[in-house]
Amino acid sequence: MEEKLIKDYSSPGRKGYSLPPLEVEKSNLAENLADYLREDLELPEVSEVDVVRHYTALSEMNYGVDSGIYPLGSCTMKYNPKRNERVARTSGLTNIHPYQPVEQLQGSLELLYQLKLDLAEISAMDEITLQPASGAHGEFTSLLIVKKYFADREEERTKVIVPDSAHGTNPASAAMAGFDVVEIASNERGMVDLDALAEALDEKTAALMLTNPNTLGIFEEDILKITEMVHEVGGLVYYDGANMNAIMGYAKPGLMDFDLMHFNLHKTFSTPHGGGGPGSGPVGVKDFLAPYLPKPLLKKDEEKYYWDYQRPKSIGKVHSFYGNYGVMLRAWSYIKTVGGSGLKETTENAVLNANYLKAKLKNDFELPYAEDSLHEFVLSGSRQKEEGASTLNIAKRLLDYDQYAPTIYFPLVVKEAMMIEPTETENIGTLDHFVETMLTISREIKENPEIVKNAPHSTIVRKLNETEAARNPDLHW
Amino acid sequence: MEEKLIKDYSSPGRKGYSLPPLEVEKSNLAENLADYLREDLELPEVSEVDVVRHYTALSEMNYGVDSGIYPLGSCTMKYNPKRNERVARTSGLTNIHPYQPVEQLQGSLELLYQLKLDLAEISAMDEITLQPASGAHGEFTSLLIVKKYFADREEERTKVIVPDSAHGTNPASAAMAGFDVVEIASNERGMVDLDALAEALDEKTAALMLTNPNTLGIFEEDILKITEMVHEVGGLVYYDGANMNAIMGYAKPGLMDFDLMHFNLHKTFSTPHGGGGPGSGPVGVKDFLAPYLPKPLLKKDEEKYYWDYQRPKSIGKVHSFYGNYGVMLRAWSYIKTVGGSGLKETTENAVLNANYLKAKLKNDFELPYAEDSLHEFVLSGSRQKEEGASTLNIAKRLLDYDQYAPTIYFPLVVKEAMMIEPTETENIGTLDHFVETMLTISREIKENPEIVKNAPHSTIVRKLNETEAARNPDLHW
Amino acid sequence: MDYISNTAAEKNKMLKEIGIKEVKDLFQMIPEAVAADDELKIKAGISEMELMRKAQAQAAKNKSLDQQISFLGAGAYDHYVPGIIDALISRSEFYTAYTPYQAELSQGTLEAIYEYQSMICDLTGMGIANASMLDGGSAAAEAVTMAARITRKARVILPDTINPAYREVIKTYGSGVDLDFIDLESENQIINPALIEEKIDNQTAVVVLQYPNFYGSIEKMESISKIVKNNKKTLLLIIANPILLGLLKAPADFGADIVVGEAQSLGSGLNYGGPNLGFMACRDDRKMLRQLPGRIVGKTTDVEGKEGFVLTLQTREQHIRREKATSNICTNEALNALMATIYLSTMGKEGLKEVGEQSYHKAHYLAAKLDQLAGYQVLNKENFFNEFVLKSEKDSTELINELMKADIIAGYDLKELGSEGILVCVTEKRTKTEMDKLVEKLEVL
Amino acid sequence: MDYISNTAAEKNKMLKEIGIKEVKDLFQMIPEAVAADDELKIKAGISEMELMRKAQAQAAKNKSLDQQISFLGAGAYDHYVPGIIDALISRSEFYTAYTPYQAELSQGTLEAIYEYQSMICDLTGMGIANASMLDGGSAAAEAVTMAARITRKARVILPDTINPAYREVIKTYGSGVDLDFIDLESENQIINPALIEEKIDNQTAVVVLQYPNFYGSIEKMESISKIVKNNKKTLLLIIANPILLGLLKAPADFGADIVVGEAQSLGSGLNYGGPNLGFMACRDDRKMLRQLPGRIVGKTTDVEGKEGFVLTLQTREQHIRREKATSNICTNEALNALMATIYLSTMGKEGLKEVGEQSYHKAHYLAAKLDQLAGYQVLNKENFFNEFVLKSEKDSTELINELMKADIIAGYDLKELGSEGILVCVTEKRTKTEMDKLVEKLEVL
Repeated sequence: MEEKLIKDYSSPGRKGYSLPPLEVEKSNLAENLADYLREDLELPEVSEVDVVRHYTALSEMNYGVDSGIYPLGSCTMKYNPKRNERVARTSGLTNIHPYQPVEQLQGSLELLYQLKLDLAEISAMDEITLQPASGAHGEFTSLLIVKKYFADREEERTKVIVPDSAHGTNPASAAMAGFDVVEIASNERGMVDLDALAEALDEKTAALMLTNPNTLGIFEEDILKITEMVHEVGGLVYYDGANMNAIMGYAKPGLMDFDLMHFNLHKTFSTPHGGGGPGSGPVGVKDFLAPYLPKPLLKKDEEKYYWDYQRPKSIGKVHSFYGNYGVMLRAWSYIKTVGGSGLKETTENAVLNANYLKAKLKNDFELPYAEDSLHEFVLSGSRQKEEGASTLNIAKRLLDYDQYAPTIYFPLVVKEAMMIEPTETENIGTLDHFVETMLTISREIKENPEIVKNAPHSTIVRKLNETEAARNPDLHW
Repeated sequence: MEEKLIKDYSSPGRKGYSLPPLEVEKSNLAENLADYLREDLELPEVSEVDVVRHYTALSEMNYGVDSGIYPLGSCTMKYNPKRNERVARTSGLTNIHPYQPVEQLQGSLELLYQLKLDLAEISAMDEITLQPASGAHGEFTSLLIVKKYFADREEERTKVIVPDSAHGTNPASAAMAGFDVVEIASNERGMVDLDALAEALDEKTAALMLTNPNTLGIFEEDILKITEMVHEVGGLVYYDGANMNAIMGYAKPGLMDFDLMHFNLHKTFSTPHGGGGPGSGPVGVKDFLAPYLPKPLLKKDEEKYYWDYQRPKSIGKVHSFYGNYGVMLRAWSYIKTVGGSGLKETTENAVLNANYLKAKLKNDFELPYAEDSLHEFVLSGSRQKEEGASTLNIAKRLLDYDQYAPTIYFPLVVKEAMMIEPTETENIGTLDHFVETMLTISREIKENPEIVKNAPHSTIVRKLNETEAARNPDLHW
Repeated sequence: MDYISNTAAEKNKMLKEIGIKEVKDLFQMIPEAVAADDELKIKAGISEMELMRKAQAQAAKNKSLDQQISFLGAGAYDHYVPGIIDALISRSEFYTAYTPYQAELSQGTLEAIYEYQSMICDLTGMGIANASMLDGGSAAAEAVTMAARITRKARVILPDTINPAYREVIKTYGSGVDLDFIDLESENQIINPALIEEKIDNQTAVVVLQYPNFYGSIEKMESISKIVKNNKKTLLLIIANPILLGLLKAPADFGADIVVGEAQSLGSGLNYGGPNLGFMACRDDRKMLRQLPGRIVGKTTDVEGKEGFVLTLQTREQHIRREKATSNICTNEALNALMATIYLSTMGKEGLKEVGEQSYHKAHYLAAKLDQLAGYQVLNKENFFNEFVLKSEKDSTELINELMKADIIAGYDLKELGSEGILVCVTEKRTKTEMDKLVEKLEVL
Repeated sequence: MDYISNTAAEKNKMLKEIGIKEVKDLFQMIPEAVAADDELKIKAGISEMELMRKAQAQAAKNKSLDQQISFLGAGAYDHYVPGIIDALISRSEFYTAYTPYQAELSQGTLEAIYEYQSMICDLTGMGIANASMLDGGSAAAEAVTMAARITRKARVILPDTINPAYREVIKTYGSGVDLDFIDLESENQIINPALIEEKIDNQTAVVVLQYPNFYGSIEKMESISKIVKNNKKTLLLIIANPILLGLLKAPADFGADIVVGEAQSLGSGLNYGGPNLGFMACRDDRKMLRQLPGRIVGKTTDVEGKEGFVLTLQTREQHIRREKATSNICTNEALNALMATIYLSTMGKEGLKEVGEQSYHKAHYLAAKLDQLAGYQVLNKENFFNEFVLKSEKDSTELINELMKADIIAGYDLKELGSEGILVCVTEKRTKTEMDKLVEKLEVL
């Protein structure tokens, strides 16, 4: 370990905290809860400087978007403006309790309402819930809506169709909502195979889950046909909003006849990912599904904004309160500063950057689908694999050059896949640097594959043994 | 260069700023100031993400107290509590203009007044100005006070006496105030040589400048005799407060009969040094010198706190406004949280830590003065020098072990000096680690001096050519 | 302000490289019929200066807890947040990182999560903890479905002393996999163990208990635990308040199989209820581990034998297992987990205990004072932690509204649940002066 | 809260190692006669929670600029501070570092200062800049004494259009080395070049000019420069506003030998006047460089030829030269210099120009409106930057006090200087609404 564990700084009796003296007389804790008093807690005993140095040291062993390019496909790792953090630390907006009366919180509720309206405008959906706390949470919420909708109609629909290129959360969410998942293969152009879809569709079909552009970055050209086909058998079509950064101002899920969808505020709307969260996954629906949205729903009457709990058809709550408000504050700030035309330019530049990278890399790495792509694209490392280094090796070698790796081995439809999404906040300088590095690695594989196969070399730890980690789990100190 | 210059990220037309649109009609700037319009500015044109990544990268090439031990002697690099930063970012305390009427700023002035009172209590001085913005600034201010005091008394006193172990700022400040500097040698115990002092003193003597404990960490045991001798010839005695961390709660400059002094809030009172500032260097004086303090002076009458400009004997202003208020906020916070008994414990632990280090290191490195020392001590690397590696080499080798070096080649009275001040915020763990490293280096010098002579090896740049830098100055891009 | 780095000249260069004329050409594959017709109807972007003014204007329309005394709890707690937490989590290497897929560049996040898992194990007494859940409610819900998967049973015993919001989330999640819920009614804010004895059967997957319960009371943990343990295969799920765990026995001591809870109290602040931090731990049992949802970090070694950390046991997860995954959870609350880790490190075992003690003693001070007031009564006097139910002859809503005029929020109105009384919460942040003010105001109402 | 890391047990271990019994023994060399008699009369330490409450309580006794509209300038300017500055300077490797004595572990600070020096050279048009001075006033004062050292003359021509606080600081510093000051009186807030022509002589070390001057007016820079240049050996010192330098010609274009100023406007905020940021630049001349006070960073190479940065030319400095040093300056304003560097990088040449332009146009808008009001007159109508003098038949102090009741601070009361009128400042932060409100209020007063 480069930096020892915080517990290893511990010394009995050392303190890092301060509390005011207790001003009231002690009540008889020992007597009242005699059977409950605890003896065995072993938390670290460290000073403030120990804590500060330890976590500062840990941070220096990490890599964020502020460190450089983060080309993880489908993750939309764009630069997160600092001003959003300032808004998210405005005490008058954050030191508020979820059960304060709405009359005391009209400022915050108005802000959330604006966010709802903006999301509706961007997506052409009619009603929005901000409650889901992540993209997958939004998917699950959506599928419960689908389930409740059909239950209400007394239709027994058990099947959810998912393309083989879909994000893994799609089938997982469907399963959590109690559906049977049916996977359909993509066609040779990387799109939904209409025949396979037709075959899968029947009166048991509850929904098709689709992201568009899909995880290959390719826009489903037959999208209206697809949604029509599903609607014809009485099913609903769900839009996975992970790739919204590809279409803002150019296309809207609502106009493609999707019935419901989720957003990823932490992707498209530039809220930081926090090393794994928090995110926020609002769900948008067409009017006919609005009654099923989780409760409470943010509403406005002539007097005020308020939370509407009177929703008899609602699927219920999916979060203890109203979702990840702190994340919403950042997304609100982002949309306010970028504005409508700025969102469109965002998409344009995300797509421009991806296509530029693709143009520069497609000669040296196999491009499995020739189709035009939008904000991301997928390369295959199979040519390099034959030369002796896998996609995993390439990814690890990138780390040696102080750059983060693309998403790898996904989507599953591409062998040795590298899924690359630069986002609009990279400039030609960082893109060229990434290209240069990829070409260097490609050259290294030809000249000296061992150096790539044994990568990384210059990171704080070298390649870690994942098999051992899973075989003999060491999950706490 | 590990990280290129910000200008090298520049691209014509790229922007990192945002301003609201101009809401008013433009006035005729081109006509009014036709002869003055500028064409040749070349500032970088970069985006926000460029700026963020560049300065994040630069920060990672730096080392602060939050990175580890910083044993710079006489610099008192203690850990700076984060809560003080929170206070210093409280908008109601900081978004205030220096020319707002005092009636609007009673909260801030009360706070500054408390700080004054606390400094007076710690030092046994009678009146305090907070205006000087650094320690050296406080020294200069003090010497102007000395000058003005004697001018008022129509005494022609031109001489300022400074021990050879004094901080370099002492003679420099005296010269800036127009005094002739007379240096006196220390005795073999590292203290002021009373005979040398007696010889230097005469009716031309304006002041003796002294720090106690001195830069060897040694307390001048004859301090009362010394101050008496100076007073006898009509001179004043000035206390250099850089080493206050050694005596809080144990001794007070006022009780040692010093007439005036400065404090270093950025040393003793735990405000961060900012990579070279800002600091704050308040000056304390005995009553008879109070009329000479810079104007305005913070005062309190029955109604309010206010700035007193009616000070006919004042030396005048040394700062555009009232000094480094932001630093004072942090020092105020520090004193409030630590409290009186805490300040004493601070001193105790600073001295304990220094003596522990000394005990652990004195066998392997020469200890030029056997005298008991307080918060810091000086070792000599002359033994190692003979073995082939200088103090500079040892300092650079420490960097290879991710620790900052002591102050070196100072004080001038010790050959190959290493001046070590751990401060109270280090714990036995970091001290032992430092000792271990020093002993390792000492061993390395015996076994393989080259590795030490050529240090550093693992830093971002290796030993830099200072001679070349001075010979052919390259001072801007 | 658009955060787009490329200049017009650079864009042209890139278009040339791609081999097209203008950016719009990149979107030609979008069929006209689905293309957005107009420009987005969202106002033009504003500058940072305007944004900050706007944020302040919105804040001015709120009345935050900075402006009043609050005794609100009911699942979201106003405990003190040490300043170093924000100072450290604001380090961009932490907060602008993604989920640590590339372990070698993400050791900071990974080691911190390992520490987080360790401290959650310590607090709960359990052997395995995951890297975090979305919040307390969803953690409880996923624990219930996990219990159902493990036991292959569908019946869930759900007392009404569990946070009603959690109960709703649990039922929502349960609706996906058709669980069967047995609601239990409490007496005086506490569950009679006999009731559980009565309801438990061989179809029971899990008994859920909250510690302390929604009303602040400590359930008869030992007795209930015995009943559950006697019913083989049924699991005991305890929803625990982590602040209480600094002071009182770990859920493991009551035989918990799964422990979850809301750790917003550990350094995350209020934020109107989110982002919160769900935690989840279970017994050190390979079968349970396989069913545990969420990310898990494990320690391992690199090719040179140096220790390091990785995401592990990913075969449970959706990106590999897809529809057979234990959960769909992917983005979790990593940054809040880091906050909790820093909080627990800073407070240490003494500090966490003192927070618990102070909250306890202050709450009991206030309860005693209120109980002495004519016309007021504290229902669960003895066995509560830092929340209690205040009953009055007066209408609770009117009472709350009256006190609000004096800048006091007295607590959570139990009328919201169709019940009566006010749920009053006291943390270590409340001062004696503030509590005395509440008592005084009530005296003259 | 004491921030002392060692526990009692560790202290005992250390005492043992030292070979003494108790900590007090370490202080036995302090003679009893000088020892502090009692415990310090400073209250016991408080917790962070109490500190934050106390800070808020103090803030509540202030009326900050958050709560009113301010047209105060007069040397401290309310320009916008982009949020990224605090985000970046809060990185602890920057703000908790010392002066970069060990260059190899301090390349971040050093490279940033090199960039700062470069941008100051760019702004001023000069060839050399130092690493920062304590503030604008002391920078001006040190520039004057530097000029005296270089020219070996003692006479200083000091117009009354220079910031009066700076004039005081200059004179204070000058008193140390017995400089001789010639005060010049302006007409209509501007210096008549003829006056300089008249006063300048072969004893004149330096002529000081402010750009724009204290009243916001642009002096006749060209004419004065010619006069100074004609008087061989006399130096021209220009005190410049760095925001203006984004828009108007560099001091070098007027033949400045030394340029100083206050760069608080470049991202440091107000902070009641400190920490501010003095900058100092001079001609690229070895003789001047030798006399330049302060730290200087230079670029060099390491033993492997890699470029890097060091503190250089330290032989001018006090720790080597002691009483022969060019100055005693040691701790400077490095963090504020970093703020300025980030500010200038973020704004870039377009942004800095736009800040200047907006300030200019807004100030001229307001001046024109005020000038049209009956009974009010703007003195220096045409040639001002973003500050101007408003005169009225009414008493300026009464006027200011009246407006304060409407939450407007109209400006700096020139009565403080024994003069008349109000010095009104407008930055890009002031909105049209705010300016119109001032006009409206004055209309009805």
